Amino acid sequence: MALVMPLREAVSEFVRDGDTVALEGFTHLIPHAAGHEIIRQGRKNLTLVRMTPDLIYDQLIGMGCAGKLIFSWGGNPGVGSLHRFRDAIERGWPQPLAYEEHSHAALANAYVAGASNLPFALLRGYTGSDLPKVNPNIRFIECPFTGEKLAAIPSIRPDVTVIHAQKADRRGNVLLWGIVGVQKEAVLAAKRAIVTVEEIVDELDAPPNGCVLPRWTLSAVCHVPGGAYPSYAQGYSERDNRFYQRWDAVARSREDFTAWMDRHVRNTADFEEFKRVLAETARQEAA
Amino acid sequence: MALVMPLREAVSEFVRDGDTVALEGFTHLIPHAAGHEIIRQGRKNLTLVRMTPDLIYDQLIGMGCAGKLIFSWGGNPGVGSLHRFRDAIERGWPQPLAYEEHSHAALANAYVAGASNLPFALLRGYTGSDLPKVNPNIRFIECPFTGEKLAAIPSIRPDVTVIHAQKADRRGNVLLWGIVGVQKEAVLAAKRAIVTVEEIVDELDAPPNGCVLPRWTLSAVCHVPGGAYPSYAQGYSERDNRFYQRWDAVARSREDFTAWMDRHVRNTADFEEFKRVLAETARQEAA
Amino acid sequence: MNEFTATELMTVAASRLLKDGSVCFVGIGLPSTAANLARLTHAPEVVLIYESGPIGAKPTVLPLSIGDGELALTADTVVSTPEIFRYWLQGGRIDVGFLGAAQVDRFANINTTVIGDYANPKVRLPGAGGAPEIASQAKEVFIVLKQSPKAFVDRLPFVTSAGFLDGGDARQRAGIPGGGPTAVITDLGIMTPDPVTKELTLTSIHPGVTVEQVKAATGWDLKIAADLATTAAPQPNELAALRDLLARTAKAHGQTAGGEG
Amino acid sequence: MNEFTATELMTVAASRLLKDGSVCFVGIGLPSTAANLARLTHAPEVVLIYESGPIGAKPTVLPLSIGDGELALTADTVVSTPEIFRYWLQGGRIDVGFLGAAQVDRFANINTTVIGDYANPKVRLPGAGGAPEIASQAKEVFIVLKQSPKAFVDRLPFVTSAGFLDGGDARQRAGIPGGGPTAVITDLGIMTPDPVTKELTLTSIHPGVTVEQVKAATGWDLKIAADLATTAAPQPNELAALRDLLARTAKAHGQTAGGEG
Repeated sequence: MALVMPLREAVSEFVRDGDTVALEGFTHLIPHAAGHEIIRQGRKNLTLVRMTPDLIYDQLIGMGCAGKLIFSWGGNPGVGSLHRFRDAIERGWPQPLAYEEHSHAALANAYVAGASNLPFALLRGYTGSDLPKVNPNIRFIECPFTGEKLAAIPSIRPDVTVIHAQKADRRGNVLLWGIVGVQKEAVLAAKRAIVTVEEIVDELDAPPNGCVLPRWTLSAVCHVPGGAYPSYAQGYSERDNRFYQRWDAVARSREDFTAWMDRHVRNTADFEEFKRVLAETARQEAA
Repeated sequence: MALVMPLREAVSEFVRDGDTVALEGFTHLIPHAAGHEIIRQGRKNLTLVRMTPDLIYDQLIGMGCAGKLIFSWGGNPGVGSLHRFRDAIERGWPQPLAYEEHSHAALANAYVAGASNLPFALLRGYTGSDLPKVNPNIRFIECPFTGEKLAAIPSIRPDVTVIHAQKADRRGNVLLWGIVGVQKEAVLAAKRAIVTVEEIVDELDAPPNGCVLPRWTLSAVCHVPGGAYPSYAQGYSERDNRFYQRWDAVARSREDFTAWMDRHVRNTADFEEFKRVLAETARQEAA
Repeated sequence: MNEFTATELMTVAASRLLKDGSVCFVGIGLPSTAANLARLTHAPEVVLIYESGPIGAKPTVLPLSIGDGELALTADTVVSTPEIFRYWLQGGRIDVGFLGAAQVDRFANINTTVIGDYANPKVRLPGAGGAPEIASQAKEVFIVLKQSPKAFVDRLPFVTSAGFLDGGDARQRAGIPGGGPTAVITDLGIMTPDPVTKELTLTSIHPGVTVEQVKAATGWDLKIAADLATTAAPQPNELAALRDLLARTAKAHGQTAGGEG
Repeated sequence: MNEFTATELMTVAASRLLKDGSVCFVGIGLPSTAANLARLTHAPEVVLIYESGPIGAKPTVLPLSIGDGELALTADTVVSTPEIFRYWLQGGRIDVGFLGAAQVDRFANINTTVIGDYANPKVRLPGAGGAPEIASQAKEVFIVLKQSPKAFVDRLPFVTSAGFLDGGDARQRAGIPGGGPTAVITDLGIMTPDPVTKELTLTSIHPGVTVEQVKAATGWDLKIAADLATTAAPQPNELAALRDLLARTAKAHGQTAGGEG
């Protein structure tokens, strides 16, 4: 089992057309490089799951990779709308996008339930909200002791979860820290898991009770420094807030979006080349 | 709010007759000193909750503090029976002890449910076991999506939880590490919480994502170095395995037990004096 | 009176409502600005919790996203997102939920989901995020947004997060645990729910604003309190703290504000 | 043949069943000794998980309790006890549950609760601990205990943890996910469930032990496999590793064995 492998091989081997795929990361550690590789390899009809679909999901949706989206907040953080997400929902471009919508609390619990091998998540939730009226996967059950009514949603069990983390050791054990979001749960809820990491080290040096994913819970570990860009990896990089702002203009029209994706993602070989071409674009814009 | 206070005051103020009390700690960080103080102050009719009732519960039960026990494994780890626990259950001494018995998985989930303000815990559990036949608080519900049968038990909501931890800062924020068991959940599930700590420091220096209990979740923080003895605090002390072995002889007869408790706990003022008298006993036995 | 902007006044007015020592679940953007201003002025012991995981965050500059590293680095601890929603919010440990909104109605219900029909949206908004459970489980809720007829609507196309539903005791009857919105703070004034009907009532108007202006910016016939107060103008120390905070933020990020994600 | 004890043989025989690379949920005492012996001999990549929280523990000396510091210090990480039971055991990530027992019956059901009537116990045993869910959720289960008529009983007073219940497909019909016990290892031999009836059958007898001895130590009419094997005697390297481990443990603790708590 060659756990540590190039990202291209990992996506080729472990992400399949029609899969339910969760790329998780809560602002921090969003696996952009892996998302690009899924686009490059032209995956189709994916059910994408993510609490906060952001730029990488805008790209996956706009490039026609997604048939369905399960989410709880879809926007460009601090900037505004996700134009490709909206275009897909409002006008069915490039193809209709089915979607199942939840609250953060519910989706976070649904990942926990998935990691716990439970068929559903139980929460006090959705009281007074219209969401249960439009989502048949929000149901209510009674406590067998008190009779209280509680919300239930199906657990999330991705075919494959993809995350970005700070470190792996040479054997493939992974450590992440800081804002860890739902990544551990998303990995443990999935059948397969790919982790891109900032660096591969001899010793993890995990702090006591640190967030470690043992190698035997993972399908592939890929060394992709900066692979969260324009998101960030605490201790390694800063979030590129300007990229998030620029994305608003790039994604506003179908044509600009497609041209940008062709140039920066489809016609680049990997994340290294993406970063080189992006730097070139920045120099041209500044000129 | 004087959060940092002597243990005697904390027990006096926050542990009341008839309370449901959880003293938690999974081998590591068992709050023995606090348990002794509850005995010294003569609390009665407590409902004691603990996954692994061990020596400190043997002492509380034998001294007549407990009316009921909720537990999942009651023994002297690595040694054998808890004689006072057995005497109470088998022969009703010093008074009958009601008990509600679960599995570890169920009780751990019940603390999680309590911390989550849910009325019950949901788990795949108890299949094929006779425990549901003797415990009416084990029920089964159906998944509203798949129809699967899952176990449910009431959440644990102690009136007061007591734990031992490694460090607090001067404001009362607490850090523990190593084998953290269910302590965080037990504290967050409770109305009130007392934490004894090895040391009080200027800065917690918690590792990223460390197990921290913010001061505003606690009722009292008490400086009791070694307060887990004969259990241990990683980084501060070792478990006294010999004490666990000696306890077997001490607790075997009602008379020896009572004499030992009088000498070492009831007639000592505090944990410091307990340790002094215990050392004296050891010298006498060695002589 | 013109030495501050309407947004500054709104932010200061919102920040003042936050009591020292309270535990506040903070949305990004205006709520985060107001909550941090409170922390830097009258409420140094306020505890700020962000849904991404930081507990007790004390950012020097405002976060642009809900998951900025600054929040993690300055927090007492950082827990997982599931833990935030399970142990801390649902656990009943939040005194104040501090929310923004795209639209509110007269009973302080919130829409952040859609304009138009859900299945055929005219404008698809980002969605619920953490708001439904913050709105239902925090002991009280502050809502901060700019006032306009598009934002203050007679009838919401979609109730994302519950205020007082149809008013009166509808919220209680629906079994919603938290106390609900106690203030809606805008650039024009402060609205609080009527103790009985729970209808939002203008109880404080910002200096220099007329009642007619507020009514014109509201999509229903807004109730005005008989004893309508005038919001105290921002004090020099409040303004200085706010401007310093925003200047530090702009310098650090080259950008202001922020959203979820 | 007498250069090893029956307990040594039992421990070695149990340790051999653990495949390299498997993920093993370890009970304290004999299971922990056998699992660590496996790790120190033929299965260096075995992953040991203890219910107190350590994942990937590699103790140099045996733990006396389920929560020894040595387990935490040598583990890949230490998680909370709820997480162990929720994400790791119930999550379906355990290949082998390695259990001890006070009593077993012919279908490898386990009693650790009570001798006599539950409400009026003759002997109150410690109780379930983690065993009911380990027994039901691990992909397979090994049980290790000394064989005697008191331990191998025709009818359990209480089924704490399920083996094959009444035999045949009873376990499957009860909806229990894991595969159930695949071996009961004692100081006399190894019993494995019949593929169809699931009744424990003596399939390997330890060197120097007679079938009559095993039958006499069993409280029911024990089935004997037609092709009864003889357990291979411990190899010198196995014995040396076991004795070193126990010597290190005794030196460190002044004590052997261990239990939950």
